[in-house]
Amino acid sequence: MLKINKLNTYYGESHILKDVSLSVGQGQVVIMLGPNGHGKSTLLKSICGLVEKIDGRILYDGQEIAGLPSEKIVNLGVTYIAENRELFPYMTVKENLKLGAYARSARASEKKNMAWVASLFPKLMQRHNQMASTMSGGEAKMLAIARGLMSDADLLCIDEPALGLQPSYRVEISKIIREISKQGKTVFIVEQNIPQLIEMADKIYIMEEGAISFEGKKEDALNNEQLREIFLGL
Amino acid sequence: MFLEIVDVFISGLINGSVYALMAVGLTLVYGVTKAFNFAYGSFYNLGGYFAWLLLIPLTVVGGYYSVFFLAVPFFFIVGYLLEKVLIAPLRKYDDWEMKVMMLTLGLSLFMDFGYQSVFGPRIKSLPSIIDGTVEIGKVVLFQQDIVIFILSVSGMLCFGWVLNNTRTGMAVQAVAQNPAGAQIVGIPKDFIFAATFAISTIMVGFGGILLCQKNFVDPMGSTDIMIKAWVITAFGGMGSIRGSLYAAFILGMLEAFVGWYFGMIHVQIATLTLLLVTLAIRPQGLMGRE
Amino acid sequence: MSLKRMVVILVGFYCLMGVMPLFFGGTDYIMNILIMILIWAVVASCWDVIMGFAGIFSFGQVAFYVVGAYASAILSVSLHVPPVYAILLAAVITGLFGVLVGLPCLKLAGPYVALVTFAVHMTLVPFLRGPMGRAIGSGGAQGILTVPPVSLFGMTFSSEHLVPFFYLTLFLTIICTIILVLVIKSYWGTAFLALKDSENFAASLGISAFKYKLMVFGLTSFITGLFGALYAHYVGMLSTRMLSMDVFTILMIMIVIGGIGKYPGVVVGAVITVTLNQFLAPMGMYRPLIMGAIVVVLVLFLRDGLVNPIIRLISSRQKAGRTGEYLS
Amino acid sequence: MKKTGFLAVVCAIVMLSGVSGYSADTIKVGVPLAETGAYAGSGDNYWKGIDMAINEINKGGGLLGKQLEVVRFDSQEFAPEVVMQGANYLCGKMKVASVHAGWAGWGQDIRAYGKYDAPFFCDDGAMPAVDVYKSNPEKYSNTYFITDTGGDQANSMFSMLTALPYEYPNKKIVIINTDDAWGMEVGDTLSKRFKKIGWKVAKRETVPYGTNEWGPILTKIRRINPAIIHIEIPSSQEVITFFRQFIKQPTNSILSYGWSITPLEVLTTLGKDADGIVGEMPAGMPAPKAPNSKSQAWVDQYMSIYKHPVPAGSWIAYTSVMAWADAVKAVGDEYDFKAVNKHLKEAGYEGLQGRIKFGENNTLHAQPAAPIVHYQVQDGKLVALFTDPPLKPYGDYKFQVPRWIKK
Amino acid sequence: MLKVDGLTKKFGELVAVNSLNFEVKEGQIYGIAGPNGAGKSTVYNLITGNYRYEGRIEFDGQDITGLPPYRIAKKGIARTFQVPEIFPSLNVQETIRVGSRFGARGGLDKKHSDEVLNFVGLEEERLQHAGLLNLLGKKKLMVGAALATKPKILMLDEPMAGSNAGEIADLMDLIKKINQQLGITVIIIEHFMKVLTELTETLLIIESGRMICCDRPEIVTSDPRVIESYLGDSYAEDK
Repeated sequence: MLKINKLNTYYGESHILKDVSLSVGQGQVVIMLGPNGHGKSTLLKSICGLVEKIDGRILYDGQEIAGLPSEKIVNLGVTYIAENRELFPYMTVKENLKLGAYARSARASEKKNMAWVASLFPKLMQRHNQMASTMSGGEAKMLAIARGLMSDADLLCIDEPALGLQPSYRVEISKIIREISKQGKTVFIVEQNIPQLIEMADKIYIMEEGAISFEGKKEDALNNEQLREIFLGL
Repeated sequence: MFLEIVDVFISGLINGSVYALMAVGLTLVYGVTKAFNFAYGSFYNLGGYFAWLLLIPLTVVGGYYSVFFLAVPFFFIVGYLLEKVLIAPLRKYDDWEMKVMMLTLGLSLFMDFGYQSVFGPRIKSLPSIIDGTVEIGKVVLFQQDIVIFILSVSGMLCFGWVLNNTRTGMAVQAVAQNPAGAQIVGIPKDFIFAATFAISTIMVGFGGILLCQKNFVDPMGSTDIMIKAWVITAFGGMGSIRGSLYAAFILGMLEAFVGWYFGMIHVQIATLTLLLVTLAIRPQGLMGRE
Repeated sequence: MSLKRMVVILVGFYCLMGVMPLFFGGTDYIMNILIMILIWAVVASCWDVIMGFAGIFSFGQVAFYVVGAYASAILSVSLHVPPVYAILLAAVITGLFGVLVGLPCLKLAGPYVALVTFAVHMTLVPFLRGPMGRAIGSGGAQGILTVPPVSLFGMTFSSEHLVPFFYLTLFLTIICTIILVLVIKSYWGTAFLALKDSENFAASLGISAFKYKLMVFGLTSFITGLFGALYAHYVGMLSTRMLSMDVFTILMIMIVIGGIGKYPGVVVGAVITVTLNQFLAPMGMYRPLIMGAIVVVLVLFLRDGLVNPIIRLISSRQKAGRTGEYLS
Repeated sequence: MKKTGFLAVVCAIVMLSGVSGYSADTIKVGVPLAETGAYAGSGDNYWKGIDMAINEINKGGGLLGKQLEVVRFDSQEFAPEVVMQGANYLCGKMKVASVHAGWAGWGQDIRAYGKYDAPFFCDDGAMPAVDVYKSNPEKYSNTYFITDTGGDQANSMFSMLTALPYEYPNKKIVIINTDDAWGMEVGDTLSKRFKKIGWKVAKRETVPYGTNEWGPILTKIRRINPAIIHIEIPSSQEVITFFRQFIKQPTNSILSYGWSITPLEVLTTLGKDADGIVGEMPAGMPAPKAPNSKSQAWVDQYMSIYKHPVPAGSWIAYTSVMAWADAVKAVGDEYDFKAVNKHLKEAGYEGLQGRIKFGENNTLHAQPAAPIVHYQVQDGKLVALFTDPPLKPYGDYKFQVPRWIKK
Repeated sequence: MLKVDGLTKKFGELVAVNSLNFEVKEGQIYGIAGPNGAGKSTVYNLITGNYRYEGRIEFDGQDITGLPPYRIAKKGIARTFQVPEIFPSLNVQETIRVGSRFGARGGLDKKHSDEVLNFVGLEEERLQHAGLLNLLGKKKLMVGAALATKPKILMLDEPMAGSNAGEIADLMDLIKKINQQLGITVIIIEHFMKVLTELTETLLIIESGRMICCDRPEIVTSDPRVIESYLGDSYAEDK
């Protein structure tokens, strides 16, 4: 589904990602762990065409997407769900969702997806006329995920879905991600330490200082004392 | 006395519609791209010269119909290129807003004196779209003013409708509110930037054609237009279309009534004082967001 | 730029300027240009300090200049204050005016400051031309035509006696330059840089954004007003045409050529711009055309202005690593 | 970097000094005019007259056997600094033998060019400029005002308006003038004169340039219904828009445009619509038939070159170049400024309409050889009704009551 | 030392901090924890005067309610930021000196600045551009500049975020040193429970701007309310 080969990314003068290679299989849930500020978000942004200077290969469904503009990548079925949500603050929930289906590839299935999203986030739909800027952190995060789903993407790149949320929301988000995965979508999550999410991972990567320092099954990670302590927050 | 006030009120309405026409493009561009276009007045004049060139030396068939028809692609291309060639490359600097102001200031100088060297320093007049007056009771109106009023108000309403009810309009708003978010959902941000410039250039070009046929094509008039548009935009709230519509009519009325009651010489200072006070109290303007 | 290099450049520049009258003392045309270079160099430097160092997008520089000029002219014409005192008073008035304009700007973010200050600029035109201006002695649209020359120690400094006036200007220029360099290179300058980089962090270390921003408004408008006043007594006549976009743009070109925040690049920018403007003047309408094109090209292609790449080229042997001369 | 600064300064000096190619076989004539900006239109009018004169002299073998060479300078919108630069450039650097400016500001120009001795012809036409001259007549003795002052022109307008063969329905006048020295001067003089003979100045409005929306003022005018509306705005746009908005609901008023009738665009834009408006031109050329065949030949020549009627300033700018050339010829040395000035002042010049002489304050006061001409627009053309002084009807041309006045 | 009384902050309808009371004693290391968005950083911003608020804050016996940030800094309260804020156009030494020049006692103290530089372990990078430091370096620089102001109290905002085990140990040593050697009171916001339990004497847990509990760390971490609201089920299971 997604194959990355020797990806390097730069912000101005600083070299963020260093020779990152990884792969995400169809229908899998892959989680990348690692401390903040070590390039996890940059990796997702690079995949989704939101970083200007990248070097390396990113293959999605066998097609090279490195360097494509973000709108093309969205059209191919890859969506980024941002850590800081990036909602449209002066639009209602419904308008935000509608714009989630802006990509040409998503327009046909807009109605279907809207219904799906409504069933996943019943609370959100109760307040579909509320301005995004007036929502609390947890609700906004839900909306961001819901908006991402509207794009009809097959690969969802979710950046810190549960960061800073109360446990009740974390549980809910874990459930939703499980639901998404059941629908056959591929999910690539970047996280710090959410046990509930790690539970469902098919594969775990750990990134430190812009490079992959661990790749393996969740059992391996859980059995590794050092990793447990530092990254899994256990 | 009552009749007089009605007269002044109508004068204010007409002023307001003219100002709305002047300012809406500037507001739009600022709202979406956060680029302040100091060369705005020069594009207004470009509209005037465009119409003059087609109507007088080229005597195009179809008169104003052809002018308006041809203006759409012409100004779209001009505005699009302007953004792509001059503004977009600046975005990579962190003080790009400043640089845009500087660049467009230089551009306006270049364009204004470009007109002078090509068309000469004298003003040019355009044939009027429509002549004659309409009498409603004792009030006499120019048909020309009515046309401008209707076109400008309906243009604004129509534009507002497009912005709020079409997919593209929503995309434009999305970019205005959160460019990064827009990119995430697959809105081609750079294209929207350029397209917004193009649309605003079409609007200012139309404004130029309409107002220059009422008044004149004045090669030096662009600074005045820029300042007027600027005052309205800042007063109404940078980037708020509705705000500038209100501001245009408030200022139009203010001008008419101050001019009538206190004398024309006080108009400019009254307008600018109002602006300064507004900015000091509410820097984001009437309807602007922080 | 290191203090040493800055001083070397400025000393070199002023020495060169200082000997100019030996060659051109008799040519009014060139003396006038040299005087205007000095005046504009300081005014543009002030703009560079407020915009480039303090990071405040003030568009009010020409307004401060004009306020200084008019204040001094009105004081000396209507109230018969001797020009020397009028100039100083005008500078103080402009300084206060700057603080007044600065106050609402402190709360505002980048482009809004430009809006407010430019609104002040625009308001000055109808104010000075209109009845209110006439009431305080601005002479309305006609302006003030009889600003008396400066007399000091029995000598008259005016456009009739260019060489003495040149040295008076040079003297004031050097003093103001020293003040500006001290400001840039002292803890003031560091505070500006810190505030520009991160206002939060700066405040958490005890730097008052309010105080320093207000001070920079006050100081730059004081100096600008001083030179505005000097200019008024130099040309002997004033009109609101000084507020035209042309003057504004020319001042801006100096900064664009010199590079924003690259002091003393702006001084060289002033030399080039004033000269170029003079050189192009006989070309009539092609002058502003060319000036406009220059701005577009420079902003588009030269991020640091014209001067700094040249400096870098010349001193390419030295690696551009700054040493810790601040606060030392 | 020291080198850079040095290089910049050296470049500057080379640039500055390089351009003055000094050649002795031509006589340089300085022409500082507004080529850009708001006054570029009037600058163009003067330039056409000056250019015509210079071409004529050069075709006729030049002056003292040398060709005239024009050095132009764009005085933009007469910012003091620019005016001074112009003087320094033309007189100081290019060492021109005379300076022919048109409208060049409100006195700045007198001070700037007074520093030098080359004859300086200007058309400031406003009292502040004359006041500068009066402050030091010795120093400014090289200055020549080629038209009368605004006050005297206004006096002439007053005489004409009261002499019109027309019975005013009431004694109310509305005066609208610009906020500059010229407009204020004319407005003040007119309102003083009219008040003196018992008229009421029902409204006196000072407007800034760029006023194109006249609704509020016209509303008041309609209520007043004055016998005369006088407009004094030396810029074409404002007066054209005023007329267009006035005519849609006119009052029974004589429209007196004063000098505002002269900008070229007023008639080319309004055409026959403007029929009935009256106005004046100082140091003008009566039309449509010139007073003598010599003048008529000149007018024909002008029209064949520029394809439009003679606007204000062209003829007198032409004449001042000729007057200067005449003085130089008489003196025999273009750089003997003292003698040239003396000749100009004492002998005057035999112009197309007679011998002109500079009078008090070096001003070319209205005189039979350079009269103030009062026109009315008839059939889309300026038709001279009176010349002044002395105020007398011109030719067989008759005043027509404007069509909008209802009996 | 620092006494917070009835601290309340509303952003529009959102109540970010809700009548919070706590007191930090001199010489303590005081911990604040809670889920993201609980209002921890807002509490810092209120104490340092970045926003207006309701309630009262007392420092060293003085009422500092409503003072602007720079005045509070001069009183002797220094802080760091969660996302490193530094001055990219200054170098390390200059940054530290800015702290010294504008800080609590006023006037540049070069000797002290150099000591601070050594203390945080940046003496080798003293002439390096602050923008080119790595994350750890930037954090140390922030701490250094804060120390250069000669504070009485140092407020650290998630100092460990984004650090690996070695770096965390490093930073913990530094914090201990600051507290013990320099005698500076420290408040620390942190997610890593381990860090808090090891360092702090008192631990305050807040959620949605409200205090849940405030006591010695070992007591706090066994409080069922805390486990439920903040640490989550897995923590309890693990225990």
